[in-house]
Amino acid sequence: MGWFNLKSQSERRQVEREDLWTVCPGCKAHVFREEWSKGLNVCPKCGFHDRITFQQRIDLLIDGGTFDELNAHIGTSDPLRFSDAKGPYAEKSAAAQKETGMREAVVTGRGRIHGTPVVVAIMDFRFLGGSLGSGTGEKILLSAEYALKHRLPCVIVSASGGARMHEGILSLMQMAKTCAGLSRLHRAGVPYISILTHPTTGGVSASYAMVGDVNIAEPGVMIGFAGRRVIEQTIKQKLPDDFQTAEYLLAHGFIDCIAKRAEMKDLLHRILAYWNRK
Amino acid sequence: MGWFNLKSQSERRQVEREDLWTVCPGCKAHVFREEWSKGLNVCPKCGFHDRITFQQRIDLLIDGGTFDELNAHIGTSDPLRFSDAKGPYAEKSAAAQKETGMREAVVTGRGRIHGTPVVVAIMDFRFLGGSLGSGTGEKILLSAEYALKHRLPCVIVSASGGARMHEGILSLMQMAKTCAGLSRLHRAGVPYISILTHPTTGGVSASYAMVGDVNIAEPGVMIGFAGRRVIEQTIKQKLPDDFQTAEYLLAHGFIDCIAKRAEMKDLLHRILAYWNRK
Amino acid sequence: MDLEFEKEIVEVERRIAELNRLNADPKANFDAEIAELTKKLEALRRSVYAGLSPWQTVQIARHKDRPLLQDYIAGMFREFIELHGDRCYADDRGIIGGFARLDKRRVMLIGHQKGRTVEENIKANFGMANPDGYRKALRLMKLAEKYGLPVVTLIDTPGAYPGMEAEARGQAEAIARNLTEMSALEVPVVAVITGEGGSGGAIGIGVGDAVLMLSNAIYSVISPEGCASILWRDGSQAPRAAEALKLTAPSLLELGIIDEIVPEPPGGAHRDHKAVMAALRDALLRHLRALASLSPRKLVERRYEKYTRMGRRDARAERRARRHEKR
Amino acid sequence: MDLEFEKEIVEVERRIAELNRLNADPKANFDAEIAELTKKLEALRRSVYAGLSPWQTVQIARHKDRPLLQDYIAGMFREFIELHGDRCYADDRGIIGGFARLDKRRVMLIGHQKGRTVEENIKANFGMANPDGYRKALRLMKLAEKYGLPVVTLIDTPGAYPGMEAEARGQAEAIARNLTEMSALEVPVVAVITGEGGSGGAIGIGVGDAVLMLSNAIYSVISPEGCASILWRDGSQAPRAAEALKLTAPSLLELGIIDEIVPEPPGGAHRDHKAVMAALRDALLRHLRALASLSPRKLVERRYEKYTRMGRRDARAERRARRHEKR
Ligand SMILES: [Zn+2]
Ligand SMILES: [Zn+2]
Repeated sequence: MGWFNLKSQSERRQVEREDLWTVCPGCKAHVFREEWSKGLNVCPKCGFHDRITFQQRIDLLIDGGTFDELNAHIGTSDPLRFSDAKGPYAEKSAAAQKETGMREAVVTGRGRIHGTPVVVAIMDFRFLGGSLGSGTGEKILLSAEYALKHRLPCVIVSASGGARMHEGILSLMQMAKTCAGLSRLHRAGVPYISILTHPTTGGVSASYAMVGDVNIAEPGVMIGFAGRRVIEQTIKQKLPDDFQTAEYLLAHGFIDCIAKRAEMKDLLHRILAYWNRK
Repeated sequence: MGWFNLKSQSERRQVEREDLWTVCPGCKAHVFREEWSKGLNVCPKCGFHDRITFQQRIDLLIDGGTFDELNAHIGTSDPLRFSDAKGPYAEKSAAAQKETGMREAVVTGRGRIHGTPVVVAIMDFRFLGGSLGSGTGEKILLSAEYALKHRLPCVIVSASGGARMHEGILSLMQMAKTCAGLSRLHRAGVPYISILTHPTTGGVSASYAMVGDVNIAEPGVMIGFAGRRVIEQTIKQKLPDDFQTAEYLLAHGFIDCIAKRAEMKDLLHRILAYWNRK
Repeated sequence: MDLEFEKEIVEVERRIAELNRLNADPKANFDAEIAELTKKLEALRRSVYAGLSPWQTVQIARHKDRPLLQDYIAGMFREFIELHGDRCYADDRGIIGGFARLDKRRVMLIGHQKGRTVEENIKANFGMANPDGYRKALRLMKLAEKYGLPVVTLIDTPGAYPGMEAEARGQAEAIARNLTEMSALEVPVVAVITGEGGSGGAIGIGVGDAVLMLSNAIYSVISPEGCASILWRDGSQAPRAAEALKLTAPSLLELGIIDEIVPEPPGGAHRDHKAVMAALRDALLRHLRALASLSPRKLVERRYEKYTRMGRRDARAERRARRHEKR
Repeated sequence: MDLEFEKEIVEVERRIAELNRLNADPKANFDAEIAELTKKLEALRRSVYAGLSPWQTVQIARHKDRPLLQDYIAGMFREFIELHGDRCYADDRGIIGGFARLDKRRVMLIGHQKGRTVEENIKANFGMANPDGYRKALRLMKLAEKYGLPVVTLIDTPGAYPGMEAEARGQAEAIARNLTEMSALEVPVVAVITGEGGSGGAIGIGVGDAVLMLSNAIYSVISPEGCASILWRDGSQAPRAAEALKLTAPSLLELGIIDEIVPEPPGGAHRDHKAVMAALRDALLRHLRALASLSPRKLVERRYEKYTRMGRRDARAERRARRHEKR
C-alpha cells in the first residue's frame, strides 16, 4: 500500500466522520450528527447552544401548522450600490438568498404558542451574519406595527453580528426605526419579549434586542455592544472569560432570565399569561 | 497680682474673644463674627458653608418684603407620647420652639425670586436637627399642593439629620407623604428645585431632597443616606475624605450643580426661566 | 439559640417529642400523657404569645426559623418566574422579584431576600438591599403597571444596606425615587411586613393600597438598638426603645399605618409556616379582589389620600393614638 | 500636523502672515501683494474644498482645530447652565448637557465633549461616552419634556466607548433605551452632526425632528478604517471604504438621512469658527421656530413617520439614491 493510498484512505475516513459527526464549537467534542440535531443543536457535553435555522426555531416555538408568514416579499436593498474587496453587495446578498432560501436575515409572521396568538420575528445568522439591513429593520418594524394593530404580544428572536455595513447609514437608521416601533407598542401596553441567542451584538444589541419587557437569553450565548477584540485593544488588557456571556449580562442586570432551548416555549407561554389584555 | 487674678483676666479675655470671633467648623480658623455674618456664614478661609437660620435663608433667596408665610400654625405633634432618657419629646420640642421661634423644623411660604413667584420651604437645622417630623412633612406636602394648585415652582431647601425618631413610624411615613406630593407636582409639569445644604442625610435625603428636577448643593456640604460611622462599622474600613460631600455626589451623578451661597438666588432665577408654563 | 421567654414552651415541645419517640414502641402507650402535654403546650403558647413585650416581638420578628421570602415562594405561591436585574448596573440579591401566581390570581411579587444559612445570607446581603435592588423593584413595578398586574411586596429587612458602594450608587436616590413612583402606580399594591420592617429599606418597597402585617412582625423608623444608643446613649436600653417606638402590629394598626394584622398561630410563624401562609394567602386574596374593582385613577387617588393623611395634624390617626393611650 | 491636501492653502496662509508681519514696518508696503495672495487663497480654499474626497472629508471632520462643544457653548450660546449626572451612577464627561440660550430661545443643549489638549481629551474620554453619558442625556431630555423645552444635540464622537466597564454597565441598553424614548419625546429635537457622527454613539443622541449636518462633517455606521479592515481585510483601504459608505453630508442628504446641510466657510470650520457658528445659529433658530408651532402629538407622529420611512423598501430615499447614482 503506497503512501498516496494511505492518504486517500485517511481523507475518506475524515469525510465520513464529517458526515456522521459534528464538532461542538463550544468544547470541540465530537457528537453524532443525529444526536446533535435531536438535541436541538445543543451540545450534550458542554451545553453550548449552537445556532439553529429560522425553520428550526419556528418548529421549536410555534405550534405546528399555525405559523403564517408576514411580509415574506421583503428582501434586501442596495441603497449605496455597495461593493467591497469581494465584489458587489448585491451579489453577496443574492448568494445568501440562494443558500438560505430567505430573502432577508429575519423571518416574521404570526402563530400560536401553546394556543396563545403572537407575532414573531426570527433572525437567522446564516443570512449575512444576521446583520441588520434595511429589509431586516423593515420586517421587525412591520411586526411591531402588526402586533400593535391586533394587540398581540410581539416576540423577537435575535441572532446578529450587528449592523450591515453594506447598507451604510441606512443600516444604522434601522436601530432608530425598530425602536420607534417598539416604543409605540410599549406605550400601548402590548407585551414585547426579546429572546437573545448566539450571538447578539452591535447594533442589534443596542436596539430592539435590549428593550424587551422581558429579555430572555439562551445559556452561554454572547451578548455585547462592542467586539471583544476591539475592547481588548482599547483597554489594553485581557477580558474575563465570562465577559459578554448571557450569565454575565444577567449578573449585571440586563437579562431577566436564562432559559434552555428546550424550555423556551413553555417559559414564553407562562410569561405571556401574565399580561391582562384590556 | 495673684494667680486668681490672672486666671480671671484670661477668662474675661476668652469671653470677649468668643463674642468677637467665630470658630469655623470646617477649618477651625478664627474669624471676626462681623466678617462671618457679612459673609453669610461662609468661612472666608476655607469656604465652608455653615448653617444659617431660616430667616437668613429667606433674606438670601426671596425678594425683600415678598415673603408670605403659609401654614405657620402647624407645629409638632406627639403621636407616640414619646419619652427618652432626657425626658418627654413634648418638652424637647417645646424648648426647641422657644429657642428658635419656629413651630416646626421647616418654614414655608410664597415669595418672589427676582420677581418670579415661587413656593418655598426652608428647613432649619436648629430645630431638633432639622429632623423630619409629621409637622415638617405636612408643611412640605402642603407647599407642594399649594404649588400645584397655583402652578408655581416649588423650591425646598433641605438641612436635616434625617427622620425624627420621637415620632416613630409616623416620621418614616413623611417620606412617602412628601414624595407623593412631589410626584403629583411632577406629573403636572410644575418645577421642583431641591437645594441641599449642610447636612442633608437619612430620611430627608431618601425622600424629597433627592428628587428635584434640578438638585443644587452648596459646596462641601454633607449629603448621604447612612451615617459615616455606621458605614465604617459595616464595611470595616475607613471612608475617603470626600465621601458624601456635594462634590462626591456630583461626580456620582446625583447632584446637578453646586452653587455658592451668594450665587444661589441668581442661579435659581436663571433655572426657573427655562420653564415654559403652559 | 432559644429565646429566653420561650424556654418553657421549648421544654414541653421537647418532652412531647421524646414521648412520641418512645410511643413508637408498640409495647409503649403514652397517648394520654402526650394529649395532656399537647393541651398544656397550646395553653402555654397562647399565654406567652399573648403577653409578648415589644422587645420580645422584635426577637420573634428576627427569628431564624421564621418563614423567609423563599419559603413563601415555595409554600404560598403556585408559580414564580424570577425576573432579574435593574437594566442599569446589577441584579441585586437583597431584593428579588418576578411573576407569581397566588391561587388563580397573577401578581408581580417583590420581596426582600434573607438567607437561613451563612452562605445564603452573604449572597442576599442579610436582606439589606443595594440601590440596584430598589431600582430592580421599580422596574418590575413599572412592568406590572404595563401588564395590568397587581403588585405584592413582602418586606423583611433590617434596612437598606449602609455600605460605601451603596452610597456611591445612590441608596438615597433609589429609595426616594421608589416612594415618588409608587405613590402614582396605576395598579394595586399590597405590601406585607412579614418580619423586620426596617426603616427606609422597608418603605422603599412598602407604599401600598393595603399594608398588611404579620402579628409578630415589626415596623420601625429605626432599630430599637440604634434608637437606644442615640436617645439613651446606651444600646442595652433597646427594650425601652422598642416600647417607646410603638413598632408592633397592634400599635401600628392603631396609628393607622397598617390596614390589617394577619394573625400568626400561637407560638409564632416560626413554629408553623403552613398556618401563617394560609392566613396570609386568604388576606392577600381578599385585598387583591377588593382592589381589582377600582379604576387606576381611583387607586392612585386613594393611595394619595391614604399617605398624605398620615401624621396630618388633627388627623384621625393622631386622635386614635390618643384614645389608645387613655385605655 | 497639516493635512496633505491642504498644503498649498497652508503655504499661502503662511506667506500672507509673513507679509503682514513685514508690513508692520511703516517703511514697508506689501498691500498689493497681500491683496493678491488673499484673493488667491480664497480661490484655492474654494477649489480644494469643493473637490474634497470622502476620505479627505473624514480628515476635516476630525480636525483638531474644528470647533468643539465647548467652543459652541462659548461662541454660539448666550448662556449655559450645566446639569450633571444620570441620577444613577456617574456624571459622564463624554456627553454633557444643560439649559442654554440660543439668541432668545431657551433649549436643552446636549452634546459630545471632546478635548483639544491631551488632558482635556482624557477627561472627556476622547468624546466616547459611557452608558452613564447616554443615561444623563435621556434624563435631561425628559426634563426638557417636562419644561416644554426643545432639545438641541451636537454630535461629535468616534463612537460610544468600547470599554469593559462600559459593557458591564450596559452600553447597548443605554443606547437602545435612548432610541426608544427619543422616538416618542414630546418636545422638538434638533440634532446637529458637527464633526464625527460615529455609529451607535452618534444616533444615541441623534434621533431628531430635524437632523442638520455641517458640510464637512461625516456620519457613518462604522469608521472607514474599521470597515476597510473587515471588508477589505486591510485598514489602509479606508479611503475606498469612506467612498463606499456614503458618509458625507451631500450623500446623506440624498439618502434622506439628514434634513439640511449647514455650509462651512471655504477652508472648513476649523479656519473660521465664527462663520460656521453664525450659519449654524441661523439654521437652528429657523428649525426651532418651525417646530415650535407643532403640537406634541404632531411632533411625535412626524418623527415616527420620518424614522420608520428610512430604508423602507421602494421608499423615496432609495429611489433618490439611485437617481443620484445615475448622474
Ligand atoms: Zn460542547
Ligand atoms: Zn473655614
